[in-house]
Amino acid sequence: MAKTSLCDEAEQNLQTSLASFFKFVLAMEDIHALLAPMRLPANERVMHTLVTDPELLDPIDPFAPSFPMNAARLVSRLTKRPGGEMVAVVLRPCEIRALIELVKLKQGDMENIIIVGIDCPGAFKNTDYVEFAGENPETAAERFLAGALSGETKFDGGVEISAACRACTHPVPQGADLSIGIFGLDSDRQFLVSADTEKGKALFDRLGLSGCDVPDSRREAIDSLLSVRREFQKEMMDDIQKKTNTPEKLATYLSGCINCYNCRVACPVCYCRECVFVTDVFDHDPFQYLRWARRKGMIKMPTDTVFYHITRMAHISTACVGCGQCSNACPNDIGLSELFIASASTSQSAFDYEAGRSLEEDPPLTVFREDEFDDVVEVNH
Amino acid sequence: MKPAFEAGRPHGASKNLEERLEPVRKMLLPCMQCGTCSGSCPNAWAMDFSPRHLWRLLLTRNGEEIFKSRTFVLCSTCYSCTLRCPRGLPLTDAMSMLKQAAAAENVRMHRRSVGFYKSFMESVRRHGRVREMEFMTLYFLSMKNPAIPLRFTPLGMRLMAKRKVSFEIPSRGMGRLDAFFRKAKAVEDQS
Amino acid sequence: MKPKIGRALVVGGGISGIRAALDLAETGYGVILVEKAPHLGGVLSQLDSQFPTNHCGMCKMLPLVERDAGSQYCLRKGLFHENIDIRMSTRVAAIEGEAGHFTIRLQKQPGFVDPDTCIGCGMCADVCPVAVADEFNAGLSRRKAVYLPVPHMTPNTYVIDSAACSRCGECVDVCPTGAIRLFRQGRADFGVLVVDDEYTVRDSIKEWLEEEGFFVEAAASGEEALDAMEKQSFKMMLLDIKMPGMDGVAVLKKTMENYPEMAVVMMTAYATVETAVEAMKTGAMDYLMKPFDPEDLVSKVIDVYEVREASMGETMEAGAVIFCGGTECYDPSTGKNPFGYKVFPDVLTGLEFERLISGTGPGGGELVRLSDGRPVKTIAWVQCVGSRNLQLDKDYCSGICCMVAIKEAMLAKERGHEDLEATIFYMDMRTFGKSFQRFRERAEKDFNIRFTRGCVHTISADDKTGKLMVTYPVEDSRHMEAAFDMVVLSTGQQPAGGVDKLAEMADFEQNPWGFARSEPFAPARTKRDGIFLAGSFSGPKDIAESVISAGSASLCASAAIHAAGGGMAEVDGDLPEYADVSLQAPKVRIALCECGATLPGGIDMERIAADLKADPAVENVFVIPRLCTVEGWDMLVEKTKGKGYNRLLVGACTPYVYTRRLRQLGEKVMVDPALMDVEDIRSPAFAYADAAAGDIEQAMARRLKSGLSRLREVDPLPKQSAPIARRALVIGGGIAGMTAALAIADHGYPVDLVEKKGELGGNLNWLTHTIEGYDVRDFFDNVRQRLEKHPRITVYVNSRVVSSFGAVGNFYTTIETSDAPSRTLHHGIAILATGGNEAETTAYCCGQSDAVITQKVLEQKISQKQIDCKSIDTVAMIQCVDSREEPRNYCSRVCCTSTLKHILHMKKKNPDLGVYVFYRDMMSYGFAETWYTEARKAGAIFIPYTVDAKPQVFVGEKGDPPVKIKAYEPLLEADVTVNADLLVLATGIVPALPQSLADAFGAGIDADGFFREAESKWRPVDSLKEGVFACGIALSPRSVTESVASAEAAAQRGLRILSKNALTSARVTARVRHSLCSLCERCIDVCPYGARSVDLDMQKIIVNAAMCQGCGNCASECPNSASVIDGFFDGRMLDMIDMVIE
Amino acid sequence: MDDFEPTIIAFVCNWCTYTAADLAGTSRLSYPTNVRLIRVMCTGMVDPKYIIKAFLEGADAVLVSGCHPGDCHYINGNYKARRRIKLLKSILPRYGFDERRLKLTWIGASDGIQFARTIREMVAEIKEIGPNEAKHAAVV
Repeated sequence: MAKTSLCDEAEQNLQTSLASFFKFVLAMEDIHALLAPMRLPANERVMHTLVTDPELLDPIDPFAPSFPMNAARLVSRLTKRPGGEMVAVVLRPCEIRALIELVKLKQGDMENIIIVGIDCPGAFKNTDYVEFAGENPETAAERFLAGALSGETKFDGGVEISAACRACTHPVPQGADLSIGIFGLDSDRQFLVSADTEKGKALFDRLGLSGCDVPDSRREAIDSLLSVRREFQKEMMDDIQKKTNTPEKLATYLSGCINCYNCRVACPVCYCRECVFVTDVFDHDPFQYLRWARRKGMIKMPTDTVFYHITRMAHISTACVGCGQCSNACPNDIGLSELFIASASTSQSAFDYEAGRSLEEDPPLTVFREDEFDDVVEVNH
Repeated sequence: MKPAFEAGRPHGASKNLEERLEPVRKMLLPCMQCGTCSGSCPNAWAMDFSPRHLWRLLLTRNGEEIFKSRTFVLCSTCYSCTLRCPRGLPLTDAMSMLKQAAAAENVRMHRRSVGFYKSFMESVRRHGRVREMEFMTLYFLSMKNPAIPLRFTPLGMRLMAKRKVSFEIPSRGMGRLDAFFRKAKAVEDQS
Repeated sequence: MKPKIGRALVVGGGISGIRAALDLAETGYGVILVEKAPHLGGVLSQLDSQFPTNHCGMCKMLPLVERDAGSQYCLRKGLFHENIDIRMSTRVAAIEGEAGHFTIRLQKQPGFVDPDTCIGCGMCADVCPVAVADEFNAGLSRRKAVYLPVPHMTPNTYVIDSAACSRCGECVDVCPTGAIRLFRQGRADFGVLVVDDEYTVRDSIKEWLEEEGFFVEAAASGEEALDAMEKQSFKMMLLDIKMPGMDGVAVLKKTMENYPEMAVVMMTAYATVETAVEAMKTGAMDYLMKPFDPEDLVSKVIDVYEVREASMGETMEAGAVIFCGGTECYDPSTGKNPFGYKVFPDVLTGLEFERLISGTGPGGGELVRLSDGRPVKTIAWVQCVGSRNLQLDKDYCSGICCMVAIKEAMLAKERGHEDLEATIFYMDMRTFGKSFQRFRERAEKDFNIRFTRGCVHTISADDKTGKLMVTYPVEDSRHMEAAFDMVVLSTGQQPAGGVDKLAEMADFEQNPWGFARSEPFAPARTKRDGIFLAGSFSGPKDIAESVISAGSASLCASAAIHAAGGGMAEVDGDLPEYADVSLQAPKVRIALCECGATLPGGIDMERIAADLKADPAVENVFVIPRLCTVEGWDMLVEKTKGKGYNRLLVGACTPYVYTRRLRQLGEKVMVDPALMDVEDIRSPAFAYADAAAGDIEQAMARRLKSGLSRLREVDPLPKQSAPIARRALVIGGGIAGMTAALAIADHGYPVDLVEKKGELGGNLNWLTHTIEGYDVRDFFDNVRQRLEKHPRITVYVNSRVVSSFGAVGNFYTTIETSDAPSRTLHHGIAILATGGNEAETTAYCCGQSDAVITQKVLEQKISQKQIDCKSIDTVAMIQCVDSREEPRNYCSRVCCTSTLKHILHMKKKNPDLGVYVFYRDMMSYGFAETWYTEARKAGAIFIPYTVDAKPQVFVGEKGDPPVKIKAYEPLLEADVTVNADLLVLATGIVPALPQSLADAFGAGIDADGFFREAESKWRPVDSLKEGVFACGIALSPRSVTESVASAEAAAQRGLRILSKNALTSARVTARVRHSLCSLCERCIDVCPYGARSVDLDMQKIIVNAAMCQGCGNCASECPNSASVIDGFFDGRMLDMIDMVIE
Repeated sequence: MDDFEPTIIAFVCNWCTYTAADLAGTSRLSYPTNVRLIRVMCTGMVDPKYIIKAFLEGADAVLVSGCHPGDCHYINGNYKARRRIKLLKSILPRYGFDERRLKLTWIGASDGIQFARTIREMVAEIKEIGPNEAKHAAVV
């Protein structure tokens, strides 16, 4: 049973009470640092920041609709090799799920972190966030939550929650030690802290939080959000299916690709130190390009773009958490997250696997059973 | 179900019969109960125990049961079982030995068959071949039961009509087999 | 390559022969592998499927370390190893000398087709007018007199069946490469002089013999004959006796004076027979009486010719000889043939059945009735045909037929008609090997195969339905008749034909069953030192046991050669140093073989050459008319001598042939053979025989281009090699451990032997004698003394392994000895010989009464004379106690034999003792069957029971018999009660291999606690982790002798490694490109050999190059090609895909 | 298109299917020229990249064929290959690469007939489906 506590301080708003909560957390003797989204001093960008001094936590802003990168990659850096100290990390649900995938791939470790997950109403694309934050980044979260929690997806200035977020069916953190909930509460000042793991419960107790039941309104709010998102997800997938259901259409869809590989740099589960597509494997000789051009009459340059994206699907679609960072990173606005989310849904269901669901489930391609998947084998007797 | 045997205390037949069974048992020890004998026996359908069952009784020292059975009497000495036994056992010989044991010890149940055999041989001894009428007469006499000849009358009539049974007394073979019978007697007496 | 320190001869190229040859070759010996058939593989070349996978897997026998020395392709295609010299169609004619120094004469069968020139095109078979039954398909199909002995060999060359060949010569005319010489060179050199005064006689003889290819001269008189002999040399003379002038006898005398080697056959009329006989005293070899049949005369000449040829056979030396002659199948058409084999077409032998369902079989694998071609829906197997049969003088069990039948029934179920019903008729289902019992149950439960206990005695045909009627007894004495579409006879094994002759020639003995006799407790040894036995030559064996016995025999052979000082050194010279071309741009020279004129018309090699030249990496392309000829090869050498290129691609036929030759070529022209490759451009011409020339050309070009793309990327990397600790650790001091330790130490390598108890010996401490009557204690004393005196063996008693790390070549194992500090041993290999014990039980009132004891207790009581057999009346025994049912669902293999041993012992002491054995299936496999018969003859009564109706046991109160057993007797159809003085339980064996120990060495343990072999048939003593082996009971339940065999086999597997200074990687091996690696360790997860590990300090993935087998699973799992397989680099593979699509 | 001759890329394992293909050749079982064999040591060596590459270069079908379950020379490479094929079959059809164009079979060393038959059947099936669109389109 999870432990839950409602933080509701009448004289404070959400922002300030969160700041005091995290100050309290970082003040704990055995927590040496906190990694959380903060408004940077220039007051413009919200980035994950590694903080050791609790006094500097005032600009903490986890609910800002800014998602510049998937922080699972950052946690990977902090934990990939042994010797780290205990860090509390504040993560969105998709970041936690990506982290779980990375840990399975030995790119990170859970031992020295406490994951503080947050309810995620979504975020804007990077450029949209800058637009939305405008002159008042410190009120961006408040303005955003006011609309988002009541089901709005479009905001002033025509900015819209990113497609990946609108299609996300995991708005509530899973696998966190502590979770901070805002759905179904009075978001101006209330938030719910719950502890789901042994580690989380121990911290919960030491923080001296008092227990409470989860209000019914929360469940209802989450259900309604999920149903809207599922519907959008379906639409999105149908749409992408129509746009890419032949090789030629796929090529058209990806025609803007310039081999910049930003998408794979942004992707939290593309963990390779160097993508195979930039290694000597794809270091073609000039006559090879001409050979291809001759065979098909013409080829798009740079080459290997469709190849790259399908290969990336083969590599990571079973680990894809649908965070949308690929789209966010594309300089030519290719809707990559739509493509990958759709592909991930079929490949993960093929293996009855869900990225980020559990540390106990082995990545599908690292294991096998002797008796399985006879459906893909042609029988010839 | 009644226990078929209790080891150490087998349901043996009389001491004399047991003594006569012993050499048969020894002869058949390698039997592995495969049942080829039963399968190849043309008379098995008429037997109360299959040959395999009979040998099993023999090996498990159930002598009493053996002599209650008609199985060995029905052996027509065709040698199919001997030919086919994968253990190479002289099964037909074993059947004959059982017949002889029953005859020698005058086992009540087999008196009729013994009488049949004896009458047959007696006729052969006298004439060098079987003389059907005499054979029948001898057999009926040995049965000491006047009802029997009557029972066989219709069959006899039919056989006579087909000239399968003859009244003629052939004389050519008279005494010719005496030496043969003397030798057999001598061998029997010896053993 | 390492020096070869001696040579062994292996006779027989079946599985055990191949295994023995490989074992010795891998240890560094030279091996001559002699096979009388024209192909390797023995009977397994005909069997596609083996239990338990019901497929093949033979290739798993190939070398794992130093793989490059051997072939890297399916073993059915053939075998290549640089240390093995294979001689097909060859027999051993004589073995002289002694162990370590044998002189051996080999005799090659005359062959008509030159295998070096034959390209396997098959044009000869097309024109051959003679068709005979094909023995490869067990006679189910027909072949020509010129034929391929097996379809899957590579190179696959035709042979001529000399007996069937009509010598019509059609094939000679049509052979495009002139490979067929029906009248062989040898005969033309064999001059025959025919001397007769009658013209017609000498002329017709001349004609007959010339037809056979002999060189013949005729002389009309003695004088003429002597003249002719002066002018020319003759080997043989056919000499008429009665001639005007000088008569035959005078000519003979003169000839014998001048030409004593001449073979003279006198020709005589009836009147002068006595003279002819007299002439033989003078030196004539034989005489022929006129008038004679031409065939008699010709065959006499051929005989003389072949004897002479044979005497000229090759002579070689070898330090040891291993006979692996195998067995042959009983032919059910001989004798009484009660099953109508060859009378009813649908009655087959097992071998025929396997051919029938094989893809290379007569019907392409269709399971149909041979009588009318209708699908088989019901099929029966009849067990013990030609086995366990006293009438046929085969009082032994062939041991393999039960499992073979189960396998075949499963195959029938899988491949046959969907409604197919399979029934196996058996007497005892002998599932006595590891995992066999579960296999049987799978057959029963998952495959619905019916097992019917009963011996089929009659098979007849129902003319109306075309079905076979099978009659069999059911247990209640009734008989059943069932109809089947097909009946398969599980024919037994019998000694291979000619064992007696071989035994005489090589001076080894035969056992009472006609097989080669092995020595007590030394299954591979014969009475003659240096002559060893492997496989079923010494008694029926399944594949696993054959492989083990081959290991055991090669160990003995190795020891014999070693003891004799290593024998003839065949040290190879230094390896040539090739220039490093890794920094040069690839320049490929291409040689194309035109394959004589055998390619389909219209194919233009020059066109292909022009196409290839378009690639900038191609330096030059030239065409060679026929590479397989001497001239062709010389031309290749000539054309590759020039500089200007750094890689060579050859387009020819089968690439396998060229491995050895390319190495030679490399040395000659100083180009690294690793930078040469052969691409098969011949098979497109076969496969696409119907296609247009242009298409075939394209297909050939594509192959060459893919070869080109491969070669372009090849950079020969220096081989990695790691030094090893040439020391062995053996864990367990029972017979297996002691044997293994001695075997290794005798080869000069130190051995540490660790025993957990205070004394060595294990189960030998309580066993007294074997069923054959051999004294176990004497044997034990002998072994122990030798072991304790051995300078290279260190024994640690009261010790156990605490931990171990490392890999093959370098293990570091810590052992703890009571009352002593722990110590760490550095060793190259480990052998687990932890043995096992008799299982304990509480079943059947065991433990409640002194009258209920286990077999071990009985053996001990007998040896300690605590049982007086004369004072007891009745003993009962129950087999399979807690065995062959879950959770201990395996047969312990030794208990039935122990039971028989005890019966015979006690019956000997007290012939009147009543003995009753309750059993499920008597597992008296092999020659133990004879003891089963003996036990019956001694009067023991065997009563079968089933798991559902086990005997009930009651322990007696005062006054009652000590123990009472109630059971159902199925034949009497009655309950029986046995009142016994003693009840002996066969509780079977449990292993004593602790999980922690297995884990320490990375070895697997199976569900029952036994060592998990790398592969149950082909690698029966290996662990998947290289360098770790197991033997004895740790492996599976086995007898003392079987334990010795497995221990020797395990030692042999270890010696393979210890015999090397360092382990070197193979050409196709995985590497890690560390700068790309993200350390996700997925490659470690997928590596089946445990060859990969992560070094956390160095932050690197480490590949153990000796353990890596180059399967490439790591490479395809690695998302960014950080893990690569040499020779299969991703860039090259992608390029190749590109090339072939073009 | 009557004259459509599909191109089939077959990745065959060195131990089993390659031997079967050889056997089909030496047994002179003719099979269509459409197949292009690429020998790999093990089906477990077939990187998904290879298959994707083949399709993008215009292969009309890809066959991956190796040892039967339990027979893999490398113990279990074929099981891993099966998962990779499963993965690709869940991805490629989304983009118009018909699922039937990718086949995995187990063909043992002595199954020369099966090899020839598999190729024949595959060619016939692909002829029905028609050419891979990527063959001519500038999809790389």
